[in-house]
Amino acid sequence: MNNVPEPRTPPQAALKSDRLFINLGPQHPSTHGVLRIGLTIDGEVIVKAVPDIGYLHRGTEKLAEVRNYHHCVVLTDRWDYVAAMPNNLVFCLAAEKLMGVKTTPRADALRVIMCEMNRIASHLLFFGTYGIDLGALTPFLYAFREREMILDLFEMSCGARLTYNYIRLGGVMTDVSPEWLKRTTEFVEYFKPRLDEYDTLLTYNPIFMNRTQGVGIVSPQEAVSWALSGPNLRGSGVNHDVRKSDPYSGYENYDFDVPLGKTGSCWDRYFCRVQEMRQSVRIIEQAIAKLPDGPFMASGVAKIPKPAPGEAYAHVEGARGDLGIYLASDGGISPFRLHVHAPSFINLAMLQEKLVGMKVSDVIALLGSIDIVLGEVDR
Amino acid sequence: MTNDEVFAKISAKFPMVEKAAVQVKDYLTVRLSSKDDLLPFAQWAKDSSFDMLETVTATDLLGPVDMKGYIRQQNFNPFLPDGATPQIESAPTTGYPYRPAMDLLWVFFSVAEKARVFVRLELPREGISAPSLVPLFKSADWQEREAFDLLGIGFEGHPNLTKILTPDFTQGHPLRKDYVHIKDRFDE
Amino acid sequence: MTAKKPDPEDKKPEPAAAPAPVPVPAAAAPAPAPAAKAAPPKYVPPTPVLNRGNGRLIEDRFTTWPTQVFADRWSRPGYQWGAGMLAGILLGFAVTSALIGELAGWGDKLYSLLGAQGLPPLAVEAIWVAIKVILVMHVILINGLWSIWWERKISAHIQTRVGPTYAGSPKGWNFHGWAQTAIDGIKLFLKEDVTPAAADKWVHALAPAIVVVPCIIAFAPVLFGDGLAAASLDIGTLYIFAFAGISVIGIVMAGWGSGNKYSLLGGLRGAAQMVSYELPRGFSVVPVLMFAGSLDLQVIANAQAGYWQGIIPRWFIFYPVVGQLAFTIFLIASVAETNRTPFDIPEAESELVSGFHTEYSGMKWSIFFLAEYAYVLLGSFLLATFFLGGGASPINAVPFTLVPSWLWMLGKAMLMMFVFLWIRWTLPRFRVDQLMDYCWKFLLPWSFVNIAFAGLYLAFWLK
Amino acid sequence: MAMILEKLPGLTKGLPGGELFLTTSDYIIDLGRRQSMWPMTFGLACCAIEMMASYASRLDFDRMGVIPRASPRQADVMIVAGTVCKKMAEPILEIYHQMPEPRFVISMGSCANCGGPYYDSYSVLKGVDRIVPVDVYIAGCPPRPEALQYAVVKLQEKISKMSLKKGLATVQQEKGSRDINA
Repeated sequence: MNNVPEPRTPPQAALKSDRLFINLGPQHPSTHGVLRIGLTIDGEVIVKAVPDIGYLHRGTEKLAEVRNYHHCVVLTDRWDYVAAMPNNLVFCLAAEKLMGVKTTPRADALRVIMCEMNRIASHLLFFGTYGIDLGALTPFLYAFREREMILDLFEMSCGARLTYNYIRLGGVMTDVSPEWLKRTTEFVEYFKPRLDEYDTLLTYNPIFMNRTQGVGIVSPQEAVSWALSGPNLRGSGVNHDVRKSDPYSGYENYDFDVPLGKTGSCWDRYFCRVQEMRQSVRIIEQAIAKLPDGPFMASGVAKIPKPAPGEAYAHVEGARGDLGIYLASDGGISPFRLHVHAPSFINLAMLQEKLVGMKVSDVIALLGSIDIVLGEVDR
Repeated sequence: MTNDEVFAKISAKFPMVEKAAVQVKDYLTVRLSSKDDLLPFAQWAKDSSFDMLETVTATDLLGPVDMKGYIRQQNFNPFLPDGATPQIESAPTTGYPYRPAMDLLWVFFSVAEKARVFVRLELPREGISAPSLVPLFKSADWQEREAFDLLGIGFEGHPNLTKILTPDFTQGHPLRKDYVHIKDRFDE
Repeated sequence: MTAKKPDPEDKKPEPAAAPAPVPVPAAAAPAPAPAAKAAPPKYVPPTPVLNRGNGRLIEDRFTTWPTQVFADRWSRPGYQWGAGMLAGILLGFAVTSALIGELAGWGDKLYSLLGAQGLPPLAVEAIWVAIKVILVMHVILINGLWSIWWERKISAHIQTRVGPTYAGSPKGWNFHGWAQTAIDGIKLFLKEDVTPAAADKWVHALAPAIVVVPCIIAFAPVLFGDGLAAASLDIGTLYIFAFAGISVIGIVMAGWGSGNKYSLLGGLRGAAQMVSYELPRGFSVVPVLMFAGSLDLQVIANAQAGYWQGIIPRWFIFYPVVGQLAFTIFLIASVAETNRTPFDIPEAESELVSGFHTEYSGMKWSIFFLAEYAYVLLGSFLLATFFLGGGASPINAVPFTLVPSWLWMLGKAMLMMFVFLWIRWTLPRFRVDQLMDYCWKFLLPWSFVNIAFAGLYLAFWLK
Repeated sequence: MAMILEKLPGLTKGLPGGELFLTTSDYIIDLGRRQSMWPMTFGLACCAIEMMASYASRLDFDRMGVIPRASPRQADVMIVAGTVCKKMAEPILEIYHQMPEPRFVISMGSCANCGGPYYDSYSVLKGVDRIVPVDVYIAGCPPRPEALQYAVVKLQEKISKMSLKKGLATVQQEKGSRDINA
């Protein structure tokens, strides 16, 4: 009995492995602003992801309670600063509903043109930065070349490049000149072949397709459960576009398609945006062709509006999705409550679940394809 | 589906749910009688094609907002005449029923039917809490955290009800009407 | 379209139209030679723009594109000096690389000359080696000045920009920003050198040296022209691959020693990538070695002499299928070895901030940069030697065959370097697993197949 | 290197041609710092988009030798582009301390200058100069990209006034950053 040697225990944990916690942000080249994601990684694979937002929380909803309705339009510009026109528009639509103001046909058409141009500008920025995220630096420069032209047009119409404050309560700030319309038509003609260029440069690039196809797949059921909107929802194949389902500003008069994705991968979301630019171009062409004459501002908007107590909700298809505003009035000069249904905020929420099991490189691919703007996430 | 059709469906299932007195313009607004109705209603909504929870938020009905919640300084603009007040101050309006309560709002949307229903529930401000919809709708997660952070509404059953937008050192819930800003190390 | 700003590149006068290199003051009458050609368009100041707000004149220098103001820039002495400086850098690059070889040819003479002074043979040897080492190091340093500037200009022109323009400017010596790299160097030299608190001090400090030293050593047998190499080694190819492979240790050290998680990830990725891509890189050259029958770079270059039908050069790249396949695999693997896009996952800016050199500042960081470009140069010279016939002329006709071999070599290497830069600024980045798949499942099998093809060629065609 | 530079004025004090040496050194040092300013890729809010526009094709910051660096260790200038919220203040201070000397700060836009439209917000820092010393302020909401480039030109002018005798630091740098935990 004593001669039997004790069984030798095998060397345990010869290779000790540990998990690594890395902070992606708040200052990181590809978080598109000041988002922070706490990633726990095992090798290159993510086991836990905790997004941390609020680094750009400016308290706009509270500030709106001591601004009058015209002042609030200024605040709206700075939520989604990449596409500020839809922000202006949605606030004005909500406030007009409260006040019972009816806009003129010309103002509606101008709003549509501006919003669609801003959608193109925003998607161009997405196109460029998504290229940078995936390592291709050149598309960014090409995208900005065209974006600058759109910004020039905005500058010509309202004087600002980024925060326009162009769409006002009851209409728009000022009418556009015939010269502006001519130049916009020229731009549209210039822009159409550029989209094919982008496709050859990035969309059908094999490396790019490898990086994005089959990555970050969101099923239609998940997309609805996360309440995604905009290209993120349509990339999963769910046909929902506010411009079609709940038309505003005369969108029902224009003929356009809603591009849908097939698999819900990053590439589908990207492709939806690229296709949306083509549709926006179509809308702009139609709107310019049948731009009605008449006043650009409805009469009867007070300098300091005091809408009767009530509640209104308006939503538009912004560049990032279904941008809605819930506005309550107590009869005073300021909104009693302003709530923003911010698509970026809601789209971003899926990150914590979708990131698990992905590779570190895919974090960037997924985050870029959601196309967030932190100003809208944090408000 | 028109608003009336939706309401007919709702009232067939939930007779105690009634149309709200103040309707959100152009949309169907219903008011729950108590917070026990919320979970059955949400379950029904999910099963009957209202499968997207768009919004979770609330309105504080206490009164006009307290100016102590803002960091206002004296206006140093030398071009303004003495005593000019370019900044708007909050003021109560006569006739609006201010009351110590919060009006919670859920918005359900049917992707298939393109119909939208606004669900309201008024609860007293003290120790306010409502059932969480996270088990049913994933989108409720961050929105309920936001409502907790900014309005101080507790959501029972939420897996991770923590601050989301404001920094750790911010005390209080800024969107409450009686929020008073306590100076932190970044305000001199 | 919109308010048109003149594209500076369209309006640029041809460099050939430059006046004589003698500095001519701007205001002086044009020299006789340019007078015969069409006079350069005179700069006409734009019509003054008034500020609508206050009625004052808006200065035209804020409303015009800078190059428009300097439309007659070639007549400015500073511009000529700047162009001269840039040409100097390029010439120095060429001459240094040529001198290495010339000295190799003069070795016997110098040897006997030094020996005649009564020096012991060991000292003669030491002096001789020191001269060559200094020359090789100059290749790398001048390459840094040249290729970084070149990359910035090429990337700018690919991206519809103009790139560095003002560097060297206070006296107007700003020929296309020729001094940009030098000025960056001055700044980096004077920057604070940060060693993070969490870093392993010695590993952190040694890593740049371990990256750059093997690179310099690997340049010893590199062929700069016909018979022009600092050291003519029988096993030159193997020697270069062996030493170039050491740099990966430096990258892992940089990643580990920085005490930063991004650096660690970058260093590990770099190690995996570079070790993997060594294999297809090595195996893709095997057909070349089989055809040439030697590892000596000079023998490989000589094996490509001559022309088929007197027209097509017998370069290995023109060997049907095998040559092109080997060239492509070697090019791709070389790009991967230098950690450049699309294979820049170790320093992937959008994922890992700056990868393994995230925590490096100042001079240490610039040494990493220097090494990267030195490897690009090494890859270019190897490509030119292995596949593009070394110093041989591509056209079998008199004016071309008389051009010195080192000039052909340099031209081919620069062409290859342009390909490197071109790839970098066009393609997106691979993912880590795709990168590995690409190496092990695509490049490596095909390089094996290529060796088999080469064997068939040797058996049936080349005999 | 910085230590050697600090000692230079003392070393060359009595030497013949010492003044000339110092001026020449100043010129070369300032040339390096002036024409090779690498900012952090560091965007906060709206102004970041205009900052990106100034790197892009039309306005091409690379002409001035300004190329963005992702790592603070390799950066010289921090462009604070956008609203600085209180939650973001500490990371900004950390990034500032991670940058090697000499470092400069450009405050871009009204928000970073003084709070801008959020002057009475509970969560916005009223000016980034409360935590880090700022060299150049740019007004605007957001400023145009041209304004940012003009700010870089102004910073270049400021740098060209730095000299070894004065210790190679701008007034703002001597002021240092604020200890927010104090």
